[in-house]
Amino acid sequence: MVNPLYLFACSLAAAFLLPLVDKLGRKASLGLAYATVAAWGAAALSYLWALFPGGSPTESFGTAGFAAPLAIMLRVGPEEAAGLLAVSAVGLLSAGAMHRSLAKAPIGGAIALLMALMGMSGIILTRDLFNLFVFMEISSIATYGLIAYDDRRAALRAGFKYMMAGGIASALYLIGVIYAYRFGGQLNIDLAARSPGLYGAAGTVAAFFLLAALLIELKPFPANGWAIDVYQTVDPGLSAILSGASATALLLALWKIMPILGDAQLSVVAGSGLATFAASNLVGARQSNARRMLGYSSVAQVGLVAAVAALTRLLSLGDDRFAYMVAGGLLLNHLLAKTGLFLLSRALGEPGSQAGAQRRRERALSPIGTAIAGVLAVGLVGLPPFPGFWAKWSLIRALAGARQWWLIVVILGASLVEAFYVLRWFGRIADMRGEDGYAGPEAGIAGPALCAAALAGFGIASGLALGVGDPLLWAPFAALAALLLVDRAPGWLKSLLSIAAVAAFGRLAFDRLDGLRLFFAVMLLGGGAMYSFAAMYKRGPRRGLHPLLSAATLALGAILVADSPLGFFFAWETMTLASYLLVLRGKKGERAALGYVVFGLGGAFLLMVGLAAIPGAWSFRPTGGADGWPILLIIGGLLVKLGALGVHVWLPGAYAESDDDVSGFLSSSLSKAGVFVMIVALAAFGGVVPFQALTLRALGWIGLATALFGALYAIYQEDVKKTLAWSSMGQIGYVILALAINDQAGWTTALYLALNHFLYKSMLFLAIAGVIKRVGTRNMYEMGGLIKTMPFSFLSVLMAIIALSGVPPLSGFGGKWLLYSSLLQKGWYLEAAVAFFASAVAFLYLFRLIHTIFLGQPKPSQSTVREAPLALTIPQGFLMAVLLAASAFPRLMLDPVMGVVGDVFDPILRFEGSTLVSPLGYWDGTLSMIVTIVVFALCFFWMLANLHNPQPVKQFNIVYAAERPFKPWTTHYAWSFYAPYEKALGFLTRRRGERFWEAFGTGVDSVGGAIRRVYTGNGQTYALHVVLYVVALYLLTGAL
Amino acid sequence: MEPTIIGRIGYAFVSLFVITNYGLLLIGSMARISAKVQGRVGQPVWQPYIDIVKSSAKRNSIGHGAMFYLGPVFRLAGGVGTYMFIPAVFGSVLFRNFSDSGDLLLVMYFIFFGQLGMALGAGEGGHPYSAIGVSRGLAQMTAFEVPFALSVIAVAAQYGTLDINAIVAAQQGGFAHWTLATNPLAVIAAIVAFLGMSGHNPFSVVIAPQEIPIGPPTEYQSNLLGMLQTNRAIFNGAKLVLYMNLYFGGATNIVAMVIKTFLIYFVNVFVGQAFPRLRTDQSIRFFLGAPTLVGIASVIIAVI
Amino acid sequence: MSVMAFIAGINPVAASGAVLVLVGLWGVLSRPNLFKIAVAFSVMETGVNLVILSVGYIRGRTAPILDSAADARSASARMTDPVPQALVLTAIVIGLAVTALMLSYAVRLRTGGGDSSIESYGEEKW
Amino acid sequence: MSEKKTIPAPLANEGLPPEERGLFCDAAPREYEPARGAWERFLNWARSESLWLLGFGTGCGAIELRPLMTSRFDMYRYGIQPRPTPRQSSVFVIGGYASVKTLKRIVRSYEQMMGPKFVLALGSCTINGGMYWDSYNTIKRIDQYIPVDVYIAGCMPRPEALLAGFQELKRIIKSGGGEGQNEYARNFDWYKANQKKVIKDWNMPDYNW
Amino acid sequence: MNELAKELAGRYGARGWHDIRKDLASVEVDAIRIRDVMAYLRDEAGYGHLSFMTAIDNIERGAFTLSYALRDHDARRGLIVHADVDRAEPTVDSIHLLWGQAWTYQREMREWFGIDFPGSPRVDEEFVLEGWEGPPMMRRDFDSLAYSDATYAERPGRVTHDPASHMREKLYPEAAQ
Repeated sequence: MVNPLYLFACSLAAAFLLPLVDKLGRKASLGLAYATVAAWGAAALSYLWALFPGGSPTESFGTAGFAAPLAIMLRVGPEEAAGLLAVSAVGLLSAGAMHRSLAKAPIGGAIALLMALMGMSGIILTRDLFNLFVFMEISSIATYGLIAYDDRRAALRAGFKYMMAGGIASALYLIGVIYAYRFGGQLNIDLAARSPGLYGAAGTVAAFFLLAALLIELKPFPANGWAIDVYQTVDPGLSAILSGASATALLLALWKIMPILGDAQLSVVAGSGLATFAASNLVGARQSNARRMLGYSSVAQVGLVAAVAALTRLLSLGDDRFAYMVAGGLLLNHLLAKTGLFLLSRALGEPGSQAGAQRRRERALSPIGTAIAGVLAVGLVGLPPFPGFWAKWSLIRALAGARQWWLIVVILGASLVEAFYVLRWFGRIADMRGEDGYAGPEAGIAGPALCAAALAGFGIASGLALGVGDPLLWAPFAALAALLLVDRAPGWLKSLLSIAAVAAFGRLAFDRLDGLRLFFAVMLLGGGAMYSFAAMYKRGPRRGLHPLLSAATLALGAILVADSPLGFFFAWETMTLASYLLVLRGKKGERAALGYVVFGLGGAFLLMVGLAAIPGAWSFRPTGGADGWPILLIIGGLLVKLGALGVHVWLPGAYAESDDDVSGFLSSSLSKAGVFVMIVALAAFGGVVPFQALTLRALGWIGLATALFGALYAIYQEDVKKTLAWSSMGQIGYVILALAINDQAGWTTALYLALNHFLYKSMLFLAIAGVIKRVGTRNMYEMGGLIKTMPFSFLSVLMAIIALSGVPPLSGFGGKWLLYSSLLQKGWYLEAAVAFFASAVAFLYLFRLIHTIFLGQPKPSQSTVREAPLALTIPQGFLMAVLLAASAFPRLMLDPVMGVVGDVFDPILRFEGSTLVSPLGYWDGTLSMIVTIVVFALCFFWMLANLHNPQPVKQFNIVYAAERPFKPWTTHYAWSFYAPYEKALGFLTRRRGERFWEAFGTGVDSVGGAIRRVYTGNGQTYALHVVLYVVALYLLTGAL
Repeated sequence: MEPTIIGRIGYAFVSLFVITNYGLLLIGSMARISAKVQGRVGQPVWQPYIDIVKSSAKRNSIGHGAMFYLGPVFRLAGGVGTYMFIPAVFGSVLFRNFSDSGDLLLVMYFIFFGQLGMALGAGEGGHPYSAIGVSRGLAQMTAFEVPFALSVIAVAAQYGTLDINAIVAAQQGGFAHWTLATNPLAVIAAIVAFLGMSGHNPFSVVIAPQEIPIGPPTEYQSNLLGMLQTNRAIFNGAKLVLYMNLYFGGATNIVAMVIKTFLIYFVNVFVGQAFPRLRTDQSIRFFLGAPTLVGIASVIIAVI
Repeated sequence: MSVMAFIAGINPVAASGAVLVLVGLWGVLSRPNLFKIAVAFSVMETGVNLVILSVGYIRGRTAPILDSAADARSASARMTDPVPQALVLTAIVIGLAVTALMLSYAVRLRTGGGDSSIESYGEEKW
Repeated sequence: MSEKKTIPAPLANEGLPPEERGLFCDAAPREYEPARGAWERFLNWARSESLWLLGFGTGCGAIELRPLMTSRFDMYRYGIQPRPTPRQSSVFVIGGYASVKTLKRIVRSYEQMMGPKFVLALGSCTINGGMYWDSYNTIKRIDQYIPVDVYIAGCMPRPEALLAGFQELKRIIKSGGGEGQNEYARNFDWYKANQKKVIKDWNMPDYNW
Repeated sequence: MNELAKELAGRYGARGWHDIRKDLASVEVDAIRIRDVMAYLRDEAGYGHLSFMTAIDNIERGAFTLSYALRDHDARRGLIVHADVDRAEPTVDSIHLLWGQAWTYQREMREWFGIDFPGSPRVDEEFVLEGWEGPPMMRRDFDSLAYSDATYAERPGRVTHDPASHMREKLYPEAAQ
């Protein structure tokens, strides 16, 4: 191993040489500086190389060949090596980003940069308390210099505040050092840790001072206003260094002194870290200035890492490996994502200092830039496959193991807030992109790109390290990457590739799919393939659509084949991620996507805690004796995903604002994933649910309320996609209700309903996609009379709504029959009545849908529209055929369903020939189909035979109270179609759910708003915060 | 003796013929009863026949499109089909129809078949009044289905079956076994719902002749109108038979059927003559109020 | 222990250091003038340095210089602890650097047309 | 059942602006051959016994329809009942004087009725203008504009007179004389010319299907 | 009353104050000053309500006489303002900005008498007539009978009687002779 002293010497020498070399030209001098930083990196790599594979022990180097206590010791262990690498990598990336400014500014800038990085490296390496102080001061002073190097006024302002806080911290640290020396007799940390003097009352105080100083340097809430001002105002490159490298170094310093801290102090570290994480995220949610927001996020993440490090020791969550994995993973995630984002924020333009005013000044990013921003933002919030995801999983699992539920709540709650604002920011960036604009990537995108790549690489590595090695689980990302590579190819080619990918996945996964999984695979994978085909209906490459669609489809498949809790959760979050991006791709998808992903993540967090709390959860064989209540969390999480009433607010927006074909995919395929997991979970744990009867009944009522209110909301919509979205919600409500019945009849119903919903909702969405494409509007009242021009779509919608409303003889009636039969059989009479009401209400919106679009008065401007494209009509034709076959021969659909359910329950329903018999009644689908067809045919011929001199007339040939109509658009009764209904029952649908969540959001927001009043912008106030923070910390330490 | 399939079809036609004529005469006689209430002589009992002949004999007609023509076909098929799925006379092979296709749920949902088709056909007529009428009709339908559904659930809970034949069988043995006697609340809820279902006053806002010229069928004429009139007879008959089966002990012979259905319908007309018309929102609120509570009470009674 | 004994037990150097630290802190927190803040930090540092020295000082011993007063063998018994003094030297240097930077910041803020009161530099907030 | 004849040429619909012509049917009315023999007599009997009149009071005479409908005179017993839409009606009762403005609506409603259709003109005004003989905007005889089957004189005629008129109409229908629709189609150009002579702002198709 | 009469006379040259009843009077003004008078009456004199306005064809004077009926609901009194406008060139200022409902009356008078009210909303649209092409039909020089004979087909054989002589003839045939 290289003695790190040489590196320090090297850095110092380079710093002294720089002014000289600068005479040769700025290129040469900067080259020297970069080379020095790179040398650190190379050395760090060589350390890692030496340490990891061979497992060679940690090596220590003493100054001047002595050993402690006579010399200052430098230690190179795995965390040091990794930290050094991080510092130099971030340093290099930032230097690259700052290159232009460095070249313009005096050479002192480069020197300061070099010294700052050296100082941070020193912080990482040294094992000497006072030396630590020196390095901290070196890096601080260099940073002060760097802040001012490119002459930003705002940075000067912030820098002064920074100095004030830094000055207090260093005074505290010095006092701490000297008393640690006084009582411990040692300056070397390792020796001091063994000295008993440090554990007396006075020694504790000394340690406290050290700790307080380090914590202040780590920018804890609320003593961190100065830091955030700095993040906001300085060169983004420097922000990256501060947020990435400096935080890494200081966290390692904290890690270093942890051995000398007592439990109370560790608790304080954990508490302060968590408080910082929570509060900073809350405040961050209020920010509209990107860099300030990133600053809050940085502070929050660092707080979380510190807290995790402390908790690991405090609660004995795991060994060092665990700490590396979780704290290191979180830190790595933060480091890469934040560095990339800060560097990227340069490409967004210089924001003004006042929040709010800068939004207009932000520039749109190129598609590549947007993609990189996406990777970084998604990585930051801890979605797969990035390191944060794995770290969070391990952390929650460990905390659940230690039964620290409150900590879980705080961490996940704050994470959700962070996800909210980070993704809000990303959504805004994504929303600014031009439609299929081919702008080249921005200058300086390489740094963020490298960060993104590293993030992905480390993520994959962490995943593999945690044992998620199943290639099928990674298939979504493979498909995403592969299709992104050919993103410029024509759409049809990508569609075919997507279908091929799905087919290949299906082939590979086939052996692992049992009856239930095969049943869902038809809907999930088959649906995905179908929508990939339908995606051809719009011309052009439709950039980004196919990769995401096929990733989402494969993620659904991965959910089916996952065989471990982590594997499942990985697939689940992958699906959330892909579908979030799909929604975001929609024209006005920004807001909707945000709601979608925040609720999706919230649900996923519930799911995660539930999974973590049940040991061996994903075996999904009925387990006895386990705690039952986590299953409630799992059910709760799934209800969010299914859009149950109360947590449905994301649903209409997401389904309505995504692309028209994507909406269909979300509604008809993706929603079934939740159903699948619900079935699996109930199958495994249905027996151990606490208060089983009550819980299931409550679940049933939730489903029922979802069904009813979904339908009620749907009838008032003017937007056809909103109508369908609410309708989807309602239909899923029936599925939940049927599942809650929890016997053979109920589950048969649920599966049958799910499959049927897939069929007819696909038909509806596909047909409506064609209509929207042809008429160019989503408002139903702007359509009308399209039956003349789009008869096939009409037929498709007609069959779909007959099926959906459950009118015999189409297969939808089977669902209704099954539902009522099983409800009555179970004795849920009131539920049956409400379900009946809900299904009657469904009639309203269905008729409105078909009437206002296809019937009534055509608009003259739409008199020449053509039938929908073949890419849409072919799948519809196929679905129609399936629907008809399933209607005439219900056994085609019910036999497999009952086969699946038969494994779990004793039979209640059975077939006698073509008659389905329940204990209460019977239904012969085939016979009723025949009777209906015969009767219909007879009536039809009667009508034909009796028709006298029919005269086809035009749209205005109507009896109009002896007047004539003048405008088709006012003659078409479409707007506010159910006004009387709203008058009578509108009070039921005043958007209480939305209002609740809005109030909740406002509440959270105003907490953030209240908290951020702390940050007055006055340096002295900040200094006072620091002082008060220390005092509070002291009191707390004493109290604990 | 189980008849052959040909035989069953033949029986079905006979049964249909009977119910058609009965339904027409019922409408005619009810119109005459209404006239008596108003102090008039009233139209001849056979007037519905003449009207249908006249409508069908119109020399020309207009059509707004394929669905416009199919609307009455759906409507008539819905009426006939509904009747076909109900056993009209208990124990009679002749009037068994095709009730082995499904139970009560099939009938309840098949009622929608004709209404949906008719609404679609009327929609293609392009007349705003049609759409307004349908809007009102559907809105009102959702409301009166609630007490009806509750009362059906009460019946199903009480007899432990959804099979109409079984429900009738359970009521045999005299008046005391009728649902009317065993669960009068269910009958009340159902009868109130029937008022809405048949569109008589006070729930006639759907067709409101002076306001939205008879609503959905406003563009229908000639033989299409004739089909609608025919359906009115059959569909009414079917619903009455269903009610009789569920609540009034069914019928073991055709005479009992005629008497019972006549009386059920009479209640309906009687109320219609005595009340003014409600607005849509009023009738929705009405149905979801007291009748629904009565329905819930009937379910509770049935369960206890 | 009587009050007097307590007072006598106080290390006067450390006490004056502490006082200076507090004075400096008070200056930092209450004087809005940028230059006065810099001065206050200097005062605070001086106080800290005194505290450090107080730890190394042992009554009745000589300065830790190897000369006639103390040779190498008896050094540990007769000299004060040299480590804090070494530390103080470093701390003074660092403090000097920080003070210099602070003053240069203040000057640049002033020359940029700004106020010399810190209260007028609160543009970044919330 | 009537045989299909040669289909007349479509109408020009010159009263409509070009962009509206596509919204209205432009077929010309045709004559429809009656059925033959006893069957037609049976149908005519049915038509005469089921007179549905258009509930459209075009003038002050419509007030006489109210006692006719209600218990005093009870027209239902003769198979007469009101219908709210011309599509379903077979008798058009012109309720007295017809101003030019009303005439336009009368023509439109008449043309929207399905054949066979009958017109019963009520009151002197429909015969020769009656008291509006010198009015600047009241037409003086309705049969210039649509074919009339029965006139009922009087100002006002009593409901009894109306009943007598209906009986006369029934007689005419039963005798096969109620062919106003075919007459209208046969003399369509003449009727249309008369109508257009008085209706100056002709903003509807030439035949309102 | 007389104060108002004096005021009007002094300000606008109004003349011919005439007390029809205790609570109703009429006055004549020049048509050219009608808007000023109306504004004064509404805002100063308390006549807040325009009950109606109409016109009379005084063909003998060669003038249309416009009548504006105003009402002061607080004082329970009414005032009718007459203004003559030249029959050959009938143009009057519109008062629809004073009373919103006035434009309907003005539209009516435009159609029936041909009096123009420049600036009044929709004043040139049809009011009660549809497709009327003749002269304004309420002018007294419009011959309704001639127009009717020329336009509407007549049923031959119609006889017209003077009701008085006809009834006399019927009831007292001997006296008639």
